[in-house]
Amino acid sequence: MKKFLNDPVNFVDEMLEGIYGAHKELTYVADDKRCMVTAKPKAGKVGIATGGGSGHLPLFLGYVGDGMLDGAAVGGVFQSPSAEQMYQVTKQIDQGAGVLFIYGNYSGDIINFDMAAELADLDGIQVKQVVGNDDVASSVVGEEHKRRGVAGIFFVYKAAGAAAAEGLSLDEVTRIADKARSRTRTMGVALSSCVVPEIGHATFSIGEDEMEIGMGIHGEPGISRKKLAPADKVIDEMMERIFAETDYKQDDNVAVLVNGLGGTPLEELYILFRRVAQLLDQRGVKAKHVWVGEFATSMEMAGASVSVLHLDEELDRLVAAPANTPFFKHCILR
Amino acid sequence: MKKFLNDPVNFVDEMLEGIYGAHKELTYVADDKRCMVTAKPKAGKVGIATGGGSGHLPLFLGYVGDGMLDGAAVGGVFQSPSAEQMYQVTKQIDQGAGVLFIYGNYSGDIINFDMAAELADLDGIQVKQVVGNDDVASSVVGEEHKRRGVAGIFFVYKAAGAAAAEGLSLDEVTRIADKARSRTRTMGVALSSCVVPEIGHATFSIGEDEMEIGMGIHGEPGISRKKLAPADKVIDEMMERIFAETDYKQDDNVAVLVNGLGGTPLEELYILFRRVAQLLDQRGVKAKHVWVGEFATSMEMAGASVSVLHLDEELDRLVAAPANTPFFKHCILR
Amino acid sequence: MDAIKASDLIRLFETWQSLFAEQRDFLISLDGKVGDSDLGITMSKAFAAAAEVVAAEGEGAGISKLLRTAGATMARTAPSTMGTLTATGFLRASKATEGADVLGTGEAAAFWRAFRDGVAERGKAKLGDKTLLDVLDPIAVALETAAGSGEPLAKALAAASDAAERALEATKSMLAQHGKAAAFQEKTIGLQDAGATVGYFLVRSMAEFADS
Amino acid sequence: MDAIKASDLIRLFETWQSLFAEQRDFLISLDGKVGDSDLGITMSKAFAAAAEVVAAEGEGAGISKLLRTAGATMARTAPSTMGTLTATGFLRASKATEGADVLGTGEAAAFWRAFRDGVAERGKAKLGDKTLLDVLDPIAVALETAAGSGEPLAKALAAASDAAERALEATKSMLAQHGKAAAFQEKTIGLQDAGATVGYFLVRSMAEFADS
Ligand SMILES: Nc1ncnc2c1ncn2[C@@H]1O[C@H](COP(=O)(O)OP(=O)(O)O)[C@@H](O)[C@H]1O
Ligand SMILES: Nc1ncnc2c1ncn2[C@@H]1O[C@H](COP(=O)(O)OP(=O)(O)O)[C@@H](O)[C@H]1O
Ligand SMILES: [Mg+2]
Ligand SMILES: [Mg+2]
Ligand SMILES: [Mg+2]
Ligand SMILES: [Mg+2]
Repeated sequence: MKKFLNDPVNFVDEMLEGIYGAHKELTYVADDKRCMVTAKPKAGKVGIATGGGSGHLPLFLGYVGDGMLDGAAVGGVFQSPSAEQMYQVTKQIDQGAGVLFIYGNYSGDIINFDMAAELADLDGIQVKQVVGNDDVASSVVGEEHKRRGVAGIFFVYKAAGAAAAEGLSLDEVTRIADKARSRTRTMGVALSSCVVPEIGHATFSIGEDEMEIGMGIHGEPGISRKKLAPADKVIDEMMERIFAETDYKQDDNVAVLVNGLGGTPLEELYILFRRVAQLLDQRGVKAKHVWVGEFATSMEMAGASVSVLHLDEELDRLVAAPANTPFFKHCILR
Repeated sequence: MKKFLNDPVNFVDEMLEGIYGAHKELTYVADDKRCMVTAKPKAGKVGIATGGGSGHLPLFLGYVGDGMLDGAAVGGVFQSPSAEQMYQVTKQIDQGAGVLFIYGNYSGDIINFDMAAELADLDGIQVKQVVGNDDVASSVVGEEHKRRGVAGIFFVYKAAGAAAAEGLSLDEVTRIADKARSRTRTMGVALSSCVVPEIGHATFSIGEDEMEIGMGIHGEPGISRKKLAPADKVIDEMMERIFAETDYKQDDNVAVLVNGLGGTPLEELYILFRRVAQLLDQRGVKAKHVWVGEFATSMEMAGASVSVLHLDEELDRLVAAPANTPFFKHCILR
Repeated sequence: MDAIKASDLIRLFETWQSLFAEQRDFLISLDGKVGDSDLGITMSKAFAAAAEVVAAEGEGAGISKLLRTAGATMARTAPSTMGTLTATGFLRASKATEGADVLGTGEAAAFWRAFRDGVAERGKAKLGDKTLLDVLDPIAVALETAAGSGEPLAKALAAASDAAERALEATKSMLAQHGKAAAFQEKTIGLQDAGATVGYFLVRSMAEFADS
Repeated sequence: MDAIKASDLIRLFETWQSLFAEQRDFLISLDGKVGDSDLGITMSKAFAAAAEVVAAEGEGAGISKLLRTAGATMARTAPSTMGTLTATGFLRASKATEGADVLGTGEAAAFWRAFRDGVAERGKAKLGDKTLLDVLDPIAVALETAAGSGEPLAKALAAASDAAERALEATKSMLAQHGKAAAFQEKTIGLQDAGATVGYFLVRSMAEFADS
């Protein structure tokens, strides 16, 4: 294990200390660093909370800030935070307009967020939930509810965050989040494993010349393991899966997110995007908003994912709205 | 070699195609994708050009945009761009107020930028040069002119870019760039090698439990190779070198950049920053502006660097000014 | 022993703590086959924390209160799927043993019935879905039967442990429907479920404890 | 041969092209020891491109024009330190051979003198700094001496090649002062300089060419 760390047991808490030190616009409640909230709550706004395991930066907490989220419960590496932590975040960010939970479809998180929603309900806080399930590789069409949530949750945060910033109601923000969720598809590919600090060795092994298409962000198995193909071929195979279950029409607009899993250089992500753009072009689909970088990682895992959000007019506007969080900034200066 | 690529020979050009596809605010001149310029030139402003080898994204081209740079000549992986390409960029971005070259202290780049400056001079374009040499590990005090330029060049871009955006003259922008340069110190540490696509194997080898303190971003040797120490110890050793040659006083302000070399997860960078903040704190020095992330990489190399800019009032203002480039955004939304 | 007293319960948590410390690596590798390798870590953490707080609280608190403290502590320290389900189990067992001074066969049956129901409600799994529930149910059923026929505690728990062992074996032929393992589909066939293994460990070690 | 004609020069570039294609891996590993491993790539690219353009341009262009095309092409295709220095060398050699129909000993001396001066000016290295310049200088000096005493081209180039070989050997004891190698300090002692190796390869292969 080749990591910059002290005692692996303190990995998450020391990371959080670093984050609070660097980003004064973030703070925490309940005397628990893992209950992160924005330092600048906006009166009357619908609160949006997320949460999940650590090891995925900038996911999840990195999107707490203007125009996106209001709080995040932070778990151990690849571990759900506790219901108690989610509840504390929820209490803090409720501004009387209710709270929307947006998180990924993993049993640990669901069980805990459900418990947190029950606790908040006892306090009279209205809570809604939208559970990201964008990973096409993790279950077949018709069984979408079994799909894992991966990088595409970024689009759900972005659309819902912008809607909440516009002052929409909890029902409206939930409707929009759910629309963004249902119109987002992601395919991923992994080239190498990550190492959970407290475990100290690779989560899975993969041959020096192999890739796994569809692998999950905790190393969950994908669709096929095969010899690493040229970048264009990898994208062709991934995009084929996405195209197979979407009904993009000529001149439709999409937003594209090419996400690095952590160990893959930015240069390669642009080589991948180049091919994504070509394929969209061939279908007459316009990549109206494009982000390339690390948005949802698995620590040092090498690999990438492509997420596509099928825009409509409303999502187009919301995705393009300004945002300013420690890890994601979208601004127009002139 | 485990990379997403097609023919390694096309690595840089395909990367650039991806970048132009994703970022419409960038364009190029001379019918050469490697001559990158902003699509939104600002009349009368001092132009700032940079350039250098590929493989360091977001360096160099990633900082072309509002409040920072106006153009970048893009070389092959770890290769200088040509004098001709630098000259073409220079011609395009000159708005009559002259052009400042800011680049790193590497012989290939110097030789070519010198040649480009000569060519521009023949056209009557006023050119000044500031050569980044922040890497403390690469030469001793008194021989600073031999030091390599690494991640700290970010601060030079930021300060000079803000000064140019304020409408200052070429002399003033140059003075500020040079001041930021002379007040910036960087120390790096590498844990693993990168792979140059056309070479196909690791540039250097390093033991499974080793680190190299002071290693350069092309794999140039550092100060010492030893067993990987706990994160805090690594930072202690790095910061000691920086403290040894700076004269921070109680209540002085600094800007800090904790930079990942590519393969190191963001989580670990924050663990490193945590210790940097503690050490600054112990000296009563305030980390007034902090950035943590990937700012100057070596493709998949695992490792990190810490850059510290000793602020004065002027640099404080300029570093905090807004910027909006494809890879670096600094914005205040409310 | 005929019945587990509050002071025994504190020692039982110690036993569980060492059990999961010992089984840490085994559970990591078991969960690693079709999951994310965390189970050994979460379980050893959860029971270490629980053992510590119940010891600190002391026997004076009584059975129900100790179980509640254990459950709440687990929920905080190990909020993974299994951590939260196990925590829910102990919290429900606490409710079910309110007022009980000791755990005899009847109280043990109530304990495990409540534990099972809590896990079923929170996790929404069905029997046969290859989860913890698939061993909790036979444990509860075996203890209810034993309680009905007035079996002594040690014997009742031994029967429950045997039932759990068989049930764990039976999970091998099931197809995982929940959690990270569900992604592995057919590959889960032939493997015993990791969470069910934890359930079996819990009851076996409780049976051995009662027998000592 | 007594003199290198424009048509010969085109073939000489072909020879250099295959030389650097062959030596690609050797130069990569040489530069890798105390540098960044790119030298084999840049030199093979530079000479492949140069050989192609001079062949396309054809002998009609004449010696000086061919050298100029070669230099300009190299500057574009291989703008590394050595690429740009070599390009500068050829551009200066082009200037120095303006009007010459062939390269006899006198013109070869002018060629290499200009090459050396160009590299010295652009790179600002001093003799003994462990660079390309440390072989270029003895090459130029040897050719000037040979021209002074009226030696035939093949013999003059052979002497220059020998001088270069000795000079290359001598770089082993020098401490690198420029480029990426400078960082390696003492570690560069004992190693021959990579750029100087290229200089030696160039003249040796030119000598062999003239001797054939
Ligand atoms: N919905 C559920 N209901 C009951 N048990 C479940 C459920 N989902 C998963 N499990 C159990 O949890 C075990 C995995 O636990 P754990 O490793 O904590 O999960 P994760 O790492 O996915 O959070 C499985 O082996 C299974 O027995
Ligand atoms: N200033 C200089 N003047 C002359 N030769 C130089 C100079 N700097 C470097 N060199 C030569 O260049 C060689 C390295 O070339 P190259 O690999 O192209 O450099 P880089 O990869 O650093 O751009 C060295 O071995 C040395 O001979
Ligand atoms: Mg990374
Ligand atoms: Mg990276
Ligand atoms: Mg698990
Ligand atoms: Mg080199």
